[in-house]
Amino acid sequence: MSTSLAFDLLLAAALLWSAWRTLATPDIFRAAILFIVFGLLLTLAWARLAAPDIALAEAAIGAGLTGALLLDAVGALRARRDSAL
Amino acid sequence: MIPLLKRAAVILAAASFAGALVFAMLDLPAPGVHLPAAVEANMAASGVAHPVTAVLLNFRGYDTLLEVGVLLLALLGVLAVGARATPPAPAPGEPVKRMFARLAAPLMVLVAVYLLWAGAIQPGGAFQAGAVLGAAAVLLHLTGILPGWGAPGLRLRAGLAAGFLIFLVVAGALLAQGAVLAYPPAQAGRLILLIEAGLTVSLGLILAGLFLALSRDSGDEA
Amino acid sequence: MSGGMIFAGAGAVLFTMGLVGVVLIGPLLRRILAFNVMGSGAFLVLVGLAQRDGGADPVPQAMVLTGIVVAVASTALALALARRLHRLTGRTTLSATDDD
Amino acid sequence: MTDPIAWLILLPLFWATAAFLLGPGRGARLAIAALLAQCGLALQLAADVIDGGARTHAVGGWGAPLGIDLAVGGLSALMLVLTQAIALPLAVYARAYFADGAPAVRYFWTLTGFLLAGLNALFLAADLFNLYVTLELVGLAAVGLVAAGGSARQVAAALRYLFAALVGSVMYLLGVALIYGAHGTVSLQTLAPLVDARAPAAVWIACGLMLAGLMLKTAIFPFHYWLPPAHGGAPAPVSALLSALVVKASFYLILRLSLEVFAPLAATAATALGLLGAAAIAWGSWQALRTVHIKMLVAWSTVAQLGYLFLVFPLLAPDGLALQAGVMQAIAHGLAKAAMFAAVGVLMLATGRDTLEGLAGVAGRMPLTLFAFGLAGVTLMGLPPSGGFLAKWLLIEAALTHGQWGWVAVVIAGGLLAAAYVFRVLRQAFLLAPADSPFHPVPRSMEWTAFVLATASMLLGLQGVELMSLLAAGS
Repeated sequence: MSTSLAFDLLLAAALLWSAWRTLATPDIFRAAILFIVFGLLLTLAWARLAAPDIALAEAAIGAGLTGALLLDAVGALRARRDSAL
Repeated sequence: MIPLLKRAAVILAAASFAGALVFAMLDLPAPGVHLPAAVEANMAASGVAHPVTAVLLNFRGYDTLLEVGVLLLALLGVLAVGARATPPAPAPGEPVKRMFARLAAPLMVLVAVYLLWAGAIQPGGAFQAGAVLGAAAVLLHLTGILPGWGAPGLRLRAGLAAGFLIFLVVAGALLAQGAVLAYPPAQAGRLILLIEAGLTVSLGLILAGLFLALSRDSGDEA
Repeated sequence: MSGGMIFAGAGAVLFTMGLVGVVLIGPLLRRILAFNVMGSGAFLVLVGLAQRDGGADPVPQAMVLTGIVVAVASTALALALARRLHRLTGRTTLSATDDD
Repeated sequence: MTDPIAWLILLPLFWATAAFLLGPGRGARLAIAALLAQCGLALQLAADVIDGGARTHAVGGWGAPLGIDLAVGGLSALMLVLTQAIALPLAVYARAYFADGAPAVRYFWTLTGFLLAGLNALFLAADLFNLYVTLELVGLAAVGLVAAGGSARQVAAALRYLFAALVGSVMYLLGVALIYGAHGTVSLQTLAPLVDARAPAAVWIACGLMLAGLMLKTAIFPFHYWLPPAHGGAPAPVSALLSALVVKASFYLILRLSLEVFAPLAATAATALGLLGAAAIAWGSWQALRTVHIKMLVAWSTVAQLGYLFLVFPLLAPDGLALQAGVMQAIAHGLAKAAMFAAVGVLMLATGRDTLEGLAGVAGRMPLTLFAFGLAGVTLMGLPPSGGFLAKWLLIEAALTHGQWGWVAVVIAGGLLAAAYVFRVLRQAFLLAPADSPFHPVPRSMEWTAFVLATASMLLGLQGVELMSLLAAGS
């Protein structure tokens, strides 16, 4: 097995692991962070698939903007819940 | 007992579905149609030198036109759901962060322009450039320089719609010469650059708007 | 076994994971995450499977670019609705009782 | 130069954008004027198809499989005519309905423009990935329209709808990904000769995924859970658009894909789809008989009526009877359900109440609207000479031709159940109103549009031959 194939396998495993943790973590803030990690790993995967355009878009939109939207929503929901207590 | 059983059943079903999918994919023969060759053969007439941009804005430009519509639509939905007419005043951020944002934002605009220009010959283009512009606006918002959005005024609405409208007008105008979005090969490059420039501005505004219109109620207890 | 095939396989598993998540998970923010995982899986299959013999294929790559933009648009709308629901009712899930 | 195929997509996109630029709540007159033009374009296209048969428009001039083709045939021309013909009266209706400037109107016109552009683009598409984009356009516009009311109930309904639409789209997209992997193209025209019964497993899975995703979007039993709150909770013009047109779009896709491309594979699922249709008729009717809210009754009736569309699949045959029945049902139900939601919207505005109980006395006060509701009900029941009658008649004929007696019983039972829930409304309307019940006047234009739509669904049966010749023209 060549090193590049081994790297691909490792990256795929990391993708699956981060997605699993994203969905299984009880804390929603951590889940959002893990999702951003998942997005960054996905960026690497796109680069490995010779798709630099998608890698750029994934980093900026998939991980970046979606991550910011999620974190902002988590923050808003928490702030409202805390002030309601 | 039941939840455990249910969980086992779900895991079993999911595993067998994923397994079947993977095996089915491994089993596939080579496809009969080979589009990369067709893309390669028509690159010269596409008006750009980067294959992905050629597919995105020329060969399958119609998909992209509708997709920009989807993005605008999502912003409309976000605006329609929000109730507040006037946004809250921005929270003042820390001075160091504000300084950083003031320095970073113009740089990001430069990066966006570079990405837009580069898209014709190498990876990059309107979407990536627009995303960087949007990110710059989000950064300015998070550091308290740019306020959140209420209902957008006329100028902002024009900016949001401009990219889509330019795209639409080009599509309609070319219809007169035969088909929707059928660029004459001599002008294809210029028309694509025009569309991409409009899209960059509008996509930047829309992506920023998705964040700024959403985050306006963060932490409020109205 | 090629790099494309590896990522297509990972995509198939991600899609399944996300689908199970969307169906079984209650809290809305998590369901939105699960939907995004599901979509990313479909994107990986689209490009990975098409490039299973190596060699970049710009057609599915352009399609995925379109798909990523559609996904972020959907996510933003879903978040807007979820936040609105929370502000109106204090709920973070859809209950069975708001049907009728 | 003025190819109606292209303008049917570009024109609504133009006026949707213009309505957005004009500002919140604006754009009603523009929309109505543009819809008039769209009706003309759709009719012209139908005439073209009758004269010249099916044809395509190569977007970008490349042609499939490199570029994207738009295609029109008899089936799509009919759906386009139906869409514009329902949207125009509903626009007139909506203009009066939203005259008070309710919050739901702020983005109504621009969202509706995008919705109609998406529907037209979907009916004209001939490319699996392009169809995915049009599905998203339709889905997000519809969700936005449901959510725009802004109440907790509407937001919850919109979220439920959004998740169903998104999951449906992604399942469909994975199907497209597998098809592209297997055949290297997503153009329907290029794919058709490549798919046969010895297809590799991945193509079968792709078919299953696309079918499941589209069924989720069509809200066929057991995927109907999201429909009643969304259609029952939205403002009346929105409910009418969604029930009359949007759920038909994904049904149209299932029908077209199973006829044109995946015919060798589609037969395996046909009986199961028919059984789901029968279950939908039973369950939807039962819920319509039980609910106390008038709009929920109409929404559950949509769940039931969608069932008839799926009875078509086990009966599809070269004789074309079942296809005619399905298309007739889609058209008749579209017109009747638009009329019904419009009428119910009028009644609810007038009485200020949303329950069946609140309808007491409307027979004397709003005879025209009640008459419209009754006419639409006659179509749903399937009495002559309505379009619903013709649809059910064709369905029974198809079932008899193939010796499948079971479906005949389902069709007849469904008609009786529809009669039962329609009469629940009519009986209540003829009761005497309590003396102190409030009553608000409603613009006449709203009453008349409901009446026009209902009359159209009624008289449709008399035009059956012409419609069916158009259907046959392109296929």
